Amino acid sequence: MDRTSEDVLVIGGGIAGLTVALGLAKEGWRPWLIEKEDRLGGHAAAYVCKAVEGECQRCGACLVDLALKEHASEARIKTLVNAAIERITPSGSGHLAALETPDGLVEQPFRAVVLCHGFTPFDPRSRTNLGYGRVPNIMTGHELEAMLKVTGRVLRPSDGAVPRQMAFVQCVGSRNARLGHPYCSQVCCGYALRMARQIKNRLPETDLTCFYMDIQTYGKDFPDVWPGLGGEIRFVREIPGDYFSLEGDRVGVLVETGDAVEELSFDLLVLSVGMAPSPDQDRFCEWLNAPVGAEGFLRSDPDSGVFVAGSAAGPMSIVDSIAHARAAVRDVAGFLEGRK
Amino acid sequence: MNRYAFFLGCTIPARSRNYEMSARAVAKRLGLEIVDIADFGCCGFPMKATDQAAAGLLAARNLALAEAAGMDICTLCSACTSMLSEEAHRLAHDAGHLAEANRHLAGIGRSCSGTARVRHFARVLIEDVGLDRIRESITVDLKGLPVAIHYGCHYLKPSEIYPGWDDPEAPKSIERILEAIGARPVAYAGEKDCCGGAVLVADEDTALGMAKGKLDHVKAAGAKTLCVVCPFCSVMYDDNQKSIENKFETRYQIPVLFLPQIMGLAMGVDRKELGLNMNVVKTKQLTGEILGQDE
Amino acid sequence: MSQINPDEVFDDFAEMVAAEPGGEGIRSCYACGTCSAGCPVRRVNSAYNPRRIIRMILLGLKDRVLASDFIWLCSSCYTCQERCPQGVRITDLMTAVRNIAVREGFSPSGVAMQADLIRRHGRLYPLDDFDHKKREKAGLPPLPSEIEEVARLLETREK
Amino acid sequence: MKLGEYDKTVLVIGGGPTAWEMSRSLAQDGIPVMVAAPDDAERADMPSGVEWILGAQVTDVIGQVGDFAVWLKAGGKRFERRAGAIILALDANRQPGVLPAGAAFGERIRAMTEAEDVLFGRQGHPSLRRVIVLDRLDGLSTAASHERLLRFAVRVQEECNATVYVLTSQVKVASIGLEILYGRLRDGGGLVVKPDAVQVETGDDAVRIRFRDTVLDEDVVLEADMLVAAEDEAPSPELERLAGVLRIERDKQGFLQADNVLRRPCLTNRRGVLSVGSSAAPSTQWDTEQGVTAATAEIRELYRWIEEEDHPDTILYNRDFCAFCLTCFRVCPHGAIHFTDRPNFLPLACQRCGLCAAACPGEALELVGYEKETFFKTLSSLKPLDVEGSKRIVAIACTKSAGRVLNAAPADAEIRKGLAWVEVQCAGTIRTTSLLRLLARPGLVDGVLVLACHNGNCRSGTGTVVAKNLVESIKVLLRAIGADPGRIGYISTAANDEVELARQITAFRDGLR
Repeated sequence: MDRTSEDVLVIGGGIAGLTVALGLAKEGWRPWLIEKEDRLGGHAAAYVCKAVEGECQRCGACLVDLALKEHASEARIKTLVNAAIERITPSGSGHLAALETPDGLVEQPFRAVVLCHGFTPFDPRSRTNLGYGRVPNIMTGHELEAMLKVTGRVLRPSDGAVPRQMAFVQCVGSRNARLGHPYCSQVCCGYALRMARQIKNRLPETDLTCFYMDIQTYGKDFPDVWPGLGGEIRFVREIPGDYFSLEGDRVGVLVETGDAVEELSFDLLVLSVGMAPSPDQDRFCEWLNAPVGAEGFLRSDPDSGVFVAGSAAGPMSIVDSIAHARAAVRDVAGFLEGRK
Repeated sequence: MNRYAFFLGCTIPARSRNYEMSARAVAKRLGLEIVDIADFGCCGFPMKATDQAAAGLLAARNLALAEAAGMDICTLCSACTSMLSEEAHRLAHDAGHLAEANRHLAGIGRSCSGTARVRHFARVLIEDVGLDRIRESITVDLKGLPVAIHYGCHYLKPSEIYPGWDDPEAPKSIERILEAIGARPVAYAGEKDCCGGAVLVADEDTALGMAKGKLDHVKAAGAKTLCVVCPFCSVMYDDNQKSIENKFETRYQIPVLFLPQIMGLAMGVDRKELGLNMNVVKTKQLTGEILGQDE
Repeated sequence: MSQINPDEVFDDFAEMVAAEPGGEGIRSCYACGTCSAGCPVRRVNSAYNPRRIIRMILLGLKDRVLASDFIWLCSSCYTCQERCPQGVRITDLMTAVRNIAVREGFSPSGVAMQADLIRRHGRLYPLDDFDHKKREKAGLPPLPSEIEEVARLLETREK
Repeated sequence: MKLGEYDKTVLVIGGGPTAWEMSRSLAQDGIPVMVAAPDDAERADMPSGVEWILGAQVTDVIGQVGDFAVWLKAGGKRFERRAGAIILALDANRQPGVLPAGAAFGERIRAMTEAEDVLFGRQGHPSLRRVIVLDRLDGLSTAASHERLLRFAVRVQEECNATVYVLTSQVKVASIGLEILYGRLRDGGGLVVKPDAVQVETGDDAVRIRFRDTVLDEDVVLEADMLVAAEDEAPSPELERLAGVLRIERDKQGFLQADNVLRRPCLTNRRGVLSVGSSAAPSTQWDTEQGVTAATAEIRELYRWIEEEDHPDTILYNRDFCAFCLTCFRVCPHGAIHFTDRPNFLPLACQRCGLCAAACPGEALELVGYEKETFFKTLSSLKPLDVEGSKRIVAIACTKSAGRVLNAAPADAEIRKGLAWVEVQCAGTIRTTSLLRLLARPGLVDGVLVLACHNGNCRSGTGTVVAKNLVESIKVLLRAIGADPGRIGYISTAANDEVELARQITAFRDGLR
């Protein structure tokens, strides 16, 4: 079979899209990789290495850089950044995609489409009781990642001071029936506690508190890490009821203690926001009528050559996204070879 | 200009006539046509705890009356607002409930279709009159009178029965009205806290304790008056202020004014017409400062 | 130190509450604590603890809950209901529990009295001559002393 | 036995659902499959084109991807087969957690596997009013164990219509579908409690459990018809032996995949030896499905790589210097050395970490394309720095981490000031002599840095540790001869760790005398 003529459209240049494109290229196919931003790598490219004293914490963020390195030397992938999908319409046995690229509109038929458009971090503004955007020194986990990655330090947004008391609030936008998010975002315990360990290591004086419902097992090293974690971080199995600003731009929260309600305050409070379906999902859904799963993310429809890989299919870690994308490579290749 | 079925409920005509008087005075100045419907009865709220079905039925009856009169309802009491809005919401969204309600209303020769809209006086002011017209109606400069706002609960919540209305976690509506009439809303801790009115029946100590917390914060914030939009809240902060002072051996002397009373002052309405002499905590000094005279 | 014993557990109590309007969502509770932490009543009176009440109901502690004083402490401010991540209608749930309590013969005198006043007069505060004079003096329009139709409505319903 | 014949057959080790899924997936892709099933239970629904060897035990394996020689024991016979790849697909070994003191398994207290038989087995459902599911309370349950726990609890609710109480310390729902399953449990009347101080008493008519309800802040005593102990997804006991036979890494819990994100989802330290599902880690249904399908993709890719690319020698061997000491064989993390009358370096298995060359006491080995081509070239191209007072640092950088950071940094970046670097496939490649040669050029080289990957993120697994120890030993050496140990340094980093790497390189530079 002449593989060079078998075009596959891979939408999204995050870790899943990169993995799928690389896998298909290795199989000898000619995938097109479309990214709307001006760089590949997606969310994970903005995440920090969370190693503590030379010991990897298994967050997997660096795997994106490895994929990017591999991509740079893979000629069989046609990569378009700053490119938007205008529309996708059925054509014959495949799909006709109109791509808005920096060099103008391109119309190209594809036999298969792999949706790797990823997720969108939950926007805490949509739950005003969280005080985000209203109360100073409340930030999201993603903002903390970026801060650590770019500056290597943790500082209060309001005055650039080093936080002495810091708190993480888990499950923000996850495990939330009211928001229509009947799922655990899977990554938040991992990223929050890994960052917390790194911060504790760099700022031993800083007290860390973690408000949570259930701590999820993340990474193979969890059994080694978890038993000692209580010594580094104060775990409080309560979700705060109210968030407000106090003297010196400290963040106040009200917390149930069992026999009363206590007011606690912190220099910096981090909302461990979860994953929500990407806003792009609806368009792809409409164009390709891809099925939506119980959690509200997309599912593959192999019969019509529509595949979903990575966090477009549901909340998952970088490592799981890679697994999912590797699996998708096999399914896509199977489809192209005319095999179920 | 629309006409509104003016819903007073139980407490206001008997216990908070100053609220009714000031609201009528302000409505007149702003050209709001409010119509009294003699048959309006209890909104149902006080029956909710014992028998919510019966409570809903009382609300449905009032809604039926408004429908028959072909008018939307304008309320003053926040509890009435939520009870009536909640029932209106159910009647409009739950066909089975609508049928059930009509089955009972038929027994007194009435019926409803669930179309009557219910809004609080303050909401009508913002949505139908508009802040510009309110601004134009001002004749007295309040010189940035520092006012603490108590929004209360049922004025905003449950938010699902008030689509398109104020955010319960960060309300702004009354603030905007007060700014429009030249007062200065002052932020204070516990702004969103409940007055405790609904607990009064079950446990007076708890209720007074809740009201005390609010008065402490309001005093600390240096507000000259506390602005309310519900007679229950007024009962807690105004009528009970003395007993709170005695119980907790403290002193506030914070005049508690209904929103239309403050608006009336800015519109140059006479103290008596606004019922300001009926407020429990004396308001003379406050109005004196505002009007620059001593009556 | 009190202890909950097997004989206090009624397996169908949660079902009973879930069947009452407002109680439907009770089983969605994760016990995350958002409700109790934000509760303005609880800050003044620690006897009131919405999360604890929900847990008691889910455990089936029927008598403890229905005979308690604490179910009457909710100020129905809706703070918890607005915030519950699972969409449990906690304020409505308290109303549901109170209704059940009343039917099972537990209710504070004040609450019963209010309901009775409304049944008889159609108003919480019937207007007497004194009120009418006051209103007239204040230039307020006259209102009927009682709304007899309300009584009829409730009677026809109870039939 | 001899090597050198390419065979595409994949040997799948395991006899349960995972092995079945794995072989079906491979068979679908037209890849010949041979299953070595430890148990001898016949399976009716065997995928077609799959040779299923029952009661089989793998006793020895040599060779490399595309060319493995495998010895099997089955039916009392020992025989040899050939395979192109080997996939470990044994299911988890389910072990009940520890029961509270005083409680013992019996009629009313059962492990979950046993309870499943009793409740859903042929004899039909006994009528139950209340069932308590007791999970381990140390927070170390996994999404895998809770997927099973929740399925069980929901089934008890729906089929025995009993009230279910689940006692656990952390509800583990971090896998697709589990939160919804947890919702089904609650909607069905199930109650999840996170208790303290659990005690169990068994009576003839019921089992009583006493615990502290942390929400009520009160002790609760519940009575139930049955108490079921949840089970962990532990590694199959076979795995330890197989790890020895195949010379592959295990994680701390004993699963056949090192705790290293570079190995996920299905790789091991040996190319062509894969592990999937519960052989690799505690796995939910979703994990296993992804692992199995990803492994199939991996096999396809490997075979294509074998067929379409040429595979030159990776290690140059000088017999004259060889002491036949087996050091290279021992240190090779990838099982790429097959020892006959001499070490044979298997090009398809070698991952070019160079650990063997670095460890060889006689320097009889050399990693192709490294020492002469890059290391000495860089060294000879060094010119003294013209800038007054500036310090020259020569770094040997792992290409996967520091190499990538340095290449990405602009030429005038602080991090690159006075820095020359050599990229290596793995920091383990570095020889003592290379570093000493650098240190012996004080005029030209002020400081020497070894830039490796963080521990646990090393491709070869051990290269990082080897490099770190090497630097430590040289520091000792320098001290011994009265030289400045501060001239050599070790920094571990990652491709996305540029800020921290820059900080540490600057600190090292500032520390140079």
